[in-house]
Amino acid sequence: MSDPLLEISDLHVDFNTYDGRSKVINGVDLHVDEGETVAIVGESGCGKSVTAETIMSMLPQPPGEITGGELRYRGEELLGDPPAHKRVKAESMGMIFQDPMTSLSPVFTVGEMMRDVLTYNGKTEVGWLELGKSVLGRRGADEKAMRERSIELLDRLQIPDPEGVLDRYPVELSGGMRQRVLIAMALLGEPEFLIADEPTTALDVTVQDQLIELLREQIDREGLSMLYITHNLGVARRIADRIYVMYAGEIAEVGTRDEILDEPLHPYSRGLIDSIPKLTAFQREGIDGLLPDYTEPPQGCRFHPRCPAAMDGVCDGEKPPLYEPADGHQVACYLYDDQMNAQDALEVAQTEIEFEGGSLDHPEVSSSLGDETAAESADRTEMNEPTSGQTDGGNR
Amino acid sequence: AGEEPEEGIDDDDNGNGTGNGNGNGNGNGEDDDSSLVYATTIAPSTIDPMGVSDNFENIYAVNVYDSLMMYSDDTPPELVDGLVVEWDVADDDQTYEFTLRDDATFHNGDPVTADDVVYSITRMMEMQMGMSWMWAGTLSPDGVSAVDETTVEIETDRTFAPFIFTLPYHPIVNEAEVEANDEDWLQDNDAGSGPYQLVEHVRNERLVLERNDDWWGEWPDGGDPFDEVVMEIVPEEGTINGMMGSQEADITDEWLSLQTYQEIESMDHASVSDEVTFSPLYVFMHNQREPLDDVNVRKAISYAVDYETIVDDILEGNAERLQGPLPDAMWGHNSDVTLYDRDLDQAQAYLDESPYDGEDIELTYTYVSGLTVTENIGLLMQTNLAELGITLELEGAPWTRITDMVTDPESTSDMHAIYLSFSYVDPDTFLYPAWHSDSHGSWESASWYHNEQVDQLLDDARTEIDQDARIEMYEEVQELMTEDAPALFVVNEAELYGINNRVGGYVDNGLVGYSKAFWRLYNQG
Amino acid sequence: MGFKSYVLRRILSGIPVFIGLSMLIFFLARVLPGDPARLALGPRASDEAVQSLRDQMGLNDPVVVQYLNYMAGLFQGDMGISLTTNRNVAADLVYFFPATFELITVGMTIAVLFGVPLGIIAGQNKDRFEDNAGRLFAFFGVSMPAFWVAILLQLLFAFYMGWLPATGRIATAPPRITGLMLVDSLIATDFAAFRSALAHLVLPAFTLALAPMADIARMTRSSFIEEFNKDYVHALETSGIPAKLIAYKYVLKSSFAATLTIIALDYGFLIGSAFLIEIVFAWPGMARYGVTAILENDINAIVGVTLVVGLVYIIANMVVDIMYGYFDPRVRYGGDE
Amino acid sequence: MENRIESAKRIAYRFRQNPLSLAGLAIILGLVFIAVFAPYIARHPQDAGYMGEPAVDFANRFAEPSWEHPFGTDQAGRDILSRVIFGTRYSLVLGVFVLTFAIGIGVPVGLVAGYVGGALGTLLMRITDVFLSVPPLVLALAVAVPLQPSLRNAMIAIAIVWWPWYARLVYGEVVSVREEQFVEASRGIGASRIRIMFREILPNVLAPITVKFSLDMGYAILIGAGLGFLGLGAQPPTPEWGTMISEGRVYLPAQWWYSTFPGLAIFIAVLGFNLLGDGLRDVFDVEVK
Amino acid sequence: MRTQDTDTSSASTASSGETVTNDTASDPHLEEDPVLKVRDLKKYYPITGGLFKTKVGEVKAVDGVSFDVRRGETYAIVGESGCGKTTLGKTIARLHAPTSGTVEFDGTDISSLGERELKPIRREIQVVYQDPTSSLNPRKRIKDIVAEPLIVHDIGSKAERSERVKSLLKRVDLPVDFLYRYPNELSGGQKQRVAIARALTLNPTLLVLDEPTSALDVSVQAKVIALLEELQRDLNLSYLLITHDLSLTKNIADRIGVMYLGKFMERANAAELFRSPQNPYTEQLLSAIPIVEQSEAELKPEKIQIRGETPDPSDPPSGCSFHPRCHRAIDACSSDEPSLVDVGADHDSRCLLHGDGDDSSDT
Ligand SMILES: Nc1ncnc2c1ncn2[C@@H]1O[C@H](COP(=O)(O)OP(=O)(O)OP(=O)(O)O)[C@@H](O)[C@H]1O
Ligand SMILES: Nc1ncnc2c1ncn2[C@@H]1O[C@H](COP(=O)(O)OP(=O)(O)OP(=O)(O)O)[C@@H](O)[C@H]1O
Ligand SMILES: [Mg+2]
Ligand SMILES: [Mg+2]
Repeated sequence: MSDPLLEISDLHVDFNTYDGRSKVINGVDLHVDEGETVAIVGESGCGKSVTAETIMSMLPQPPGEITGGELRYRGEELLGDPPAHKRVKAESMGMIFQDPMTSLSPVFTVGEMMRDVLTYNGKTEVGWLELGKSVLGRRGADEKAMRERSIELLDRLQIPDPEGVLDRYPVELSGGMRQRVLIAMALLGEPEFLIADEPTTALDVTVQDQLIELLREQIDREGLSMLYITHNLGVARRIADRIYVMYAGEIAEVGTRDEILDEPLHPYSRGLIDSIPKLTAFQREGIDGLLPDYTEPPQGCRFHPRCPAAMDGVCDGEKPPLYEPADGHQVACYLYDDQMNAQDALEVAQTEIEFEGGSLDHPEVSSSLGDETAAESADRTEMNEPTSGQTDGGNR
Repeated sequence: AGEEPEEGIDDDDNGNGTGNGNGNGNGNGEDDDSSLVYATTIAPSTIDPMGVSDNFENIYAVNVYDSLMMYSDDTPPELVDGLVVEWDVADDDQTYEFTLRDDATFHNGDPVTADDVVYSITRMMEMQMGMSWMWAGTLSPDGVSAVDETTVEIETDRTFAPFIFTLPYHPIVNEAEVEANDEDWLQDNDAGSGPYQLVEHVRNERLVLERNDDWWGEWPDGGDPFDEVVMEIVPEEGTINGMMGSQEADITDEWLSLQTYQEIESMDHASVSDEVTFSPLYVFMHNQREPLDDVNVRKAISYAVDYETIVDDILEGNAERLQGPLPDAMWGHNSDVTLYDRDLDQAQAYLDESPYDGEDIELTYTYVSGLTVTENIGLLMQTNLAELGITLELEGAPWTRITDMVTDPESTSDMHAIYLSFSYVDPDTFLYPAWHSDSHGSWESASWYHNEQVDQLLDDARTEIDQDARIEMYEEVQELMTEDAPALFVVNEAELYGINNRVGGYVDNGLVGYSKAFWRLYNQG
Repeated sequence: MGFKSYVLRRILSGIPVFIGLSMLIFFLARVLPGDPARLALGPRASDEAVQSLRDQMGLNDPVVVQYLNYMAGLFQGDMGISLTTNRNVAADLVYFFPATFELITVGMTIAVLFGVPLGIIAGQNKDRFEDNAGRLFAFFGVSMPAFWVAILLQLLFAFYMGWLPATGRIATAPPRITGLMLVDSLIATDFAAFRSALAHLVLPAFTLALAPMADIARMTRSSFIEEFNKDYVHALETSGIPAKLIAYKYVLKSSFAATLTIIALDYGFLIGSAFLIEIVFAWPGMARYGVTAILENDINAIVGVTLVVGLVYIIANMVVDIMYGYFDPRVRYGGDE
Repeated sequence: MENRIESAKRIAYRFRQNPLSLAGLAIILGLVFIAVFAPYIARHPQDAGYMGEPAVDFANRFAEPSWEHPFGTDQAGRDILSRVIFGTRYSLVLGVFVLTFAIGIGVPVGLVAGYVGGALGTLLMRITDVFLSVPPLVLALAVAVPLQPSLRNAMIAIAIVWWPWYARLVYGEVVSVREEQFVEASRGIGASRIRIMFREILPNVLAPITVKFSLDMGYAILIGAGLGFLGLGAQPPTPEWGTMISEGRVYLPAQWWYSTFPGLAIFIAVLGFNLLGDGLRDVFDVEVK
Repeated sequence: MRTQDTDTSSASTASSGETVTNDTASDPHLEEDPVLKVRDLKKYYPITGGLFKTKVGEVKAVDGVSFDVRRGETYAIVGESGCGKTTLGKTIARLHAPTSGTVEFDGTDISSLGERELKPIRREIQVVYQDPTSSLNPRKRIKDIVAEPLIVHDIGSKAERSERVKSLLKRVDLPVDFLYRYPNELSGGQKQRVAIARALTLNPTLLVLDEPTSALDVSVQAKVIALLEELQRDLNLSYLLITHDLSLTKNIADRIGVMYLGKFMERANAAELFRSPQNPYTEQLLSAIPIVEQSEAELKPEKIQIRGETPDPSDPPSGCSFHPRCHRAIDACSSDEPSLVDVGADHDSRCLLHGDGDDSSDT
């Protein structure tokens, strides 16, 4: 296998806060291959954005501090070399942000911003004279070409009246439109690697659906690689080739889309997926407890205090290594300690979890389809049982 | 004299100050010596001669306009002829006849005629502004007529002995010129015949006067008179100080603080004139309110105040005790009346005679806010009266509020520190408005003093033309009043003016306007 | 909503405020003690003279009638006669206003020209020496009483050093055209006068500028920092736009919009300080005229000065709001309140 | 309670982040101490009119700063340091009075205008706008004139000028808090308007009010001193700082100490409140004008 | 939840056939004696603008909505952002006064009651909001937040109130030592539990749940929903659930109203709606759901190409307001306004394709 496009190994990021030093990212390994779309999923606060910020060198420092690890882009190590990082970022990377409301400068027109991206993309320095001209809104000779290029791109993103949009301010656009403009801005610089941090979370399902579609198209068309951050597993399914499940600053599990979503190995991934209301069924248990306090993270597996399958003396010892029960499907959980294959491991895990937690009542993973009525009746019986004792308020 | 200021940053701007007349656009700025700068913190509200009222305005008026009579620079001042060469009063004591001099011309060249005099008096009485109150009830336009080119007859409405002493404050204007222009014209131009003429008026900044070579009067013989006089309005005292230091200013006004005068005094090239003339300071006591309605209390207080400290420390010696109600620069002053001095035993004795205990007495002392001397006197009196057990509260109030307060005995404060000013050189000017019951309700009569005998004497003195008889009456009034002690006759303050040593001929006789008779000054180098 | 409509609405909205202000001031002035007629005529005037003047001044009419008459007069440039100058207050204001206007304009210009770059420098060097020094300066600037600074500067630069004139406006005035000495001297090509006017302006204008400068620097700094943390900065960065361009084009424009509001506020502060500063520097302007009027209960002048100050401030706010609308289109669209 | 301590710690932490605000706090505590114990601190309390005991010593006028009179003496021979010390009382009282009054009027007006809204709210805010359309010092001057100059009247004048600032601040805050769902939730429970305004909304706008209070203390002291300086505030012999500067200005430049030290006192007091206010602004994370 | 016999729906499908519904008492879709009876409810917001802030138009946020909520059932309202869901909920809870139409609660028309007469009703209808952070006063302790309804309605002594608050906390599975905490010391899920406890304080009959879980993480969301279900069962609560999560409604709602620009596009029994969505808009919504497990794909309609976004509600398209985005639009859609048409038992839909809705009364 050739080198991955982007590779993070053993990344550690700390934050200094008033109640101490929080070790947020704790040894993350991650790679994105050429032409691949990779998703990071996980609950709010698990460190997805911090990872992205590290890659884009926009981590606020202080309070953030990268305490270890490497970040290689096309084999070039960037963390120790800020100028190179800056250059690579300007030349090859692009980013789409979560909040379309705040990710566009409110005081310039869409056209002005796009023009600047086209004019200055890749340049790291700009003279004062040039700056003055730009501030005064002087148009270059290639103004027309740029405008056409912008219009073409907006058009490709199915923005109605792209000409008109160029002369408008972001306030005059709807959320979906702004998000498209953001995507257009990110694509304008012709990056080869794109990070998208929850770009569709704020949008309606229908709009979200359209945007994902569009993004997919553009990615394929340009042959881009992408790191897509989301907490919506459904979205991850639609866009990603591979998925990283992140928990409390650690990678819990990684595998192909189908491996993760249909055959999750890590108890956390399984709890997460089960918690989602699905057309087929809906487990109402969720996961007990809260994300740990980063200033005093649990020893060993950071998930173990909430894990129904936690093993005393094992899980609270060392941080679990990544096991690879199936090729490419890695999981950081001691349940997979022996070198068994995925199917067996799953079964073991199944019984373990049932044994320990008693409530993780998951339908057969391998069976393709749950019978709807069966699922429903399961629901009903489930409901009739007392649900007391379930609380996510276990932060005591 | 005339040396360059030590710290000029450039030729046109001599160090501190709102510039100066030297570089002015009149073209004669090169010759420093011929220009006199009078620097003042006060700005005129009007320079219409019939509107002028305060000292600055009157300085302007007497220098630019002639009047029928003038005052000499003696102390006490004497009446001298102005535009008049001869005057007479008929037996009815009311009809005056004035013969005008024939060589007087206005600044535009017109001769000064009897018609101009009639017009001026009429204008004054119709406008009802400025000094016109002096002649209220005495003069009406009907009584004034031109007998011929140079003769004016004035019949007063009543016998008013001080009348002739008021005339130096009646400027004569050029009828033709005033009539030909609108009301405002006199604010930027003059229509006078006086020794100086107005060449520039920059509002709130300066008035520039130029010597009138055609003036009928005499110029001083000790040296060259000043060709130009700049009345520079410098609201900041500190600036005036600086200007005196750098010799940009020659004469200051009388409103500066003692400290500034001290500094001027210490300058090699300047000194301070400190004549004690007509600035009596009284602390009025409310004669109609308890406990001050008791003469014993008033006397007790009169004996308690430490006048020595007032004269020596607060005023740094620039004052004399006031003996009775009249300053002794005024003719008719009675130098035999009691001079109250600090005597605590006396004070206590008088207090004992009254039904009051010192501890019972609480008084309010009101002074004009901003007048530090009166404030300091209040502070001192606090300490002095405390020795009798009397509590004194100080209250500063703006002048307009004080004039309001004293219109009614209810709102009049227990004690008011007020300077009386004179208008015409006649004891009447001080005595009638302050102590006659008919005058109650004005700022000059804040003690609400009432004594039938005094009232009668003051009335009689007004209708008696004979000077000696009048003096007798006034002396009696002073005696009676000193006994009544209706007010603290505190001090007669020196009016201080900073003046450059090069200015010769300067005499302060304490007269409004006439104390700055520029035509009597000269450059003595 | 278009920009034009926004501008128009903003301008129209100033009118009721001005009318309200005129009422407030007018009725406030009517409760002044002391009879303006008597004040005008001096303490020795006769009662008849006072009464006839009262009639003439309309002081015997009901207050509402007086107000309406006043407003009617106002539109014809008649603001009543000043008791201290005996001139129409309108004429006085025309005479005195340019001096104050020149002073506050130069003051504000200094404040903006120094305050904004100071703020940017501090903001770009957050928590470093430049920033700490800037913050300290800002605190000192807003905490020093203007009239005290004026006295100190006067002591230092005028009295002890003798470098600059202590008071006044100019040595020799050029012919009056605009009433602004800097302009008039240039029109007259009298460079000596220009230098003199400038020399006289330095201390008062700097004194006046100090507090707003500090405030503007503080505001620029914080809005600059705040803007820098906004998502769009990162978005632009990742789009490959050079940092300098982001800082001085994008961030500056946004943060300047925020600074503008403080500028409007400081403008009011500055006009207020002028009332103190003009006294100390004997600056022959409207503010000193106003203080004199206040000390002498000169009603018409007080009303006139306060109205003009209010009007200037209202207009300044309007201009700033319109600029704000220009800089930040959100204001135009989000529009109201 | 534990959480109380926790949040106090949080505040203390943020406060400590900013040593300048600690300095501000120290200055203000110092001022309060000086104000309270002025008679014991000042060497010549009677020079400041303490206990109504008049004490003037004209023989010792204008003594230069010395060990006996570190700030020199004034034109009546009074110890300027003692007067400056007593002046602390007037400035603090002025500030507290003005702001208490301003908050007492402005906060309810802002609450009503912001929450009740409607014609009443519009009217209130229009009135507020009118007051805000003149710079505070200028309006305070205009208001002070008919009241006659005195410290009390200066305080009243400034207070009258000040309340609209609080009305506007509170109005702005209320308008944003009003949209918060807990306000609606309270309404949904059936809570009365008064209850919602004072029990739900008010606690949430206290932070900006507190910050503004601190910043405005400085500003009010400045304006009070400005009025005193123009002769419209405290009258001599009250040892109010602005008034003292105004008195001393007459004696410049020779008696430079007369105006300089009271000015320094104003500067320090205002600086203290500004530093503290700025620290509070960081702690509460609010922006007020 | 799912208390009624599911079979009735299939039984009545045949009988009602294609008849056009009427939003009156005779409408078979609308039951007798429901807890909540909403008829032709409208809520318009004025739009002001221009120089003098005059009214220049209005947003028809809720534009003629009728439905019933039965005792103990969960009625879900789904639709895209800005379609008027929240407005509908708030108008029903009388946080807004309706522009027209009626809201009958337990037989009383509450649509025009004044604040005083409303007070007793307020005890019966409670709202749980989307954002747990903003719906709790950050300056109050949990105990005061939960006790507030008791204080407002002046119920019980201090001790009784405190008892009640404790039992409520227990009821929503929160530890008692949370009593003295402030909201910012709680996690999102915990805050939402507090909000629910507050809503339960007065023993309400109907809870309006406005996206109660959409601000929460999935694992937390599941538990909150479980709690809500449990409470409903134990306390016989009726729920009006507002959400945009179709998968969620499938799992917990009894009946569903699909809303678009202030109007219902489709109303149906939950199972029925997912089994055979009739309205093109519902189809689009379903098709756009991102699915997690492969197995779900079977339950989704064919992938439909979706275009456009929700139009500006102040200027809705003519005819059928959905037609510009509709994949089945015909010419008539841009001019004719469809009305709700009965398309099955307890199921109606608003689309011209169902035949003409000429005599519909819900216009
Ligand atoms: N600037 C910062 N200062 C202090 N702590 C931070 C900072 N940025 C992030 N953190 C902490 O790092 C942790 C992870 O944050 P991050 O933003 O990466 O979460 P996330 O997975 O992106 O969550 P979400 O889905 O809510 O966006 C959080 O606990 C957060 O408090
Ligand atoms: N107070 C209001 N004044 C004016 N218009 C309003 C108001 N509240 C809501 N609207 C408008 O009414 C329409 C419906 O709003 P509503 O909040 O009910 O939608 P929603 O379906 O709840 O949306 P979301 O899913 O985003 O919460 C929107 O266009 C909104 O802009
Ligand atoms: Mg994130
Ligand atoms: Mg909503």
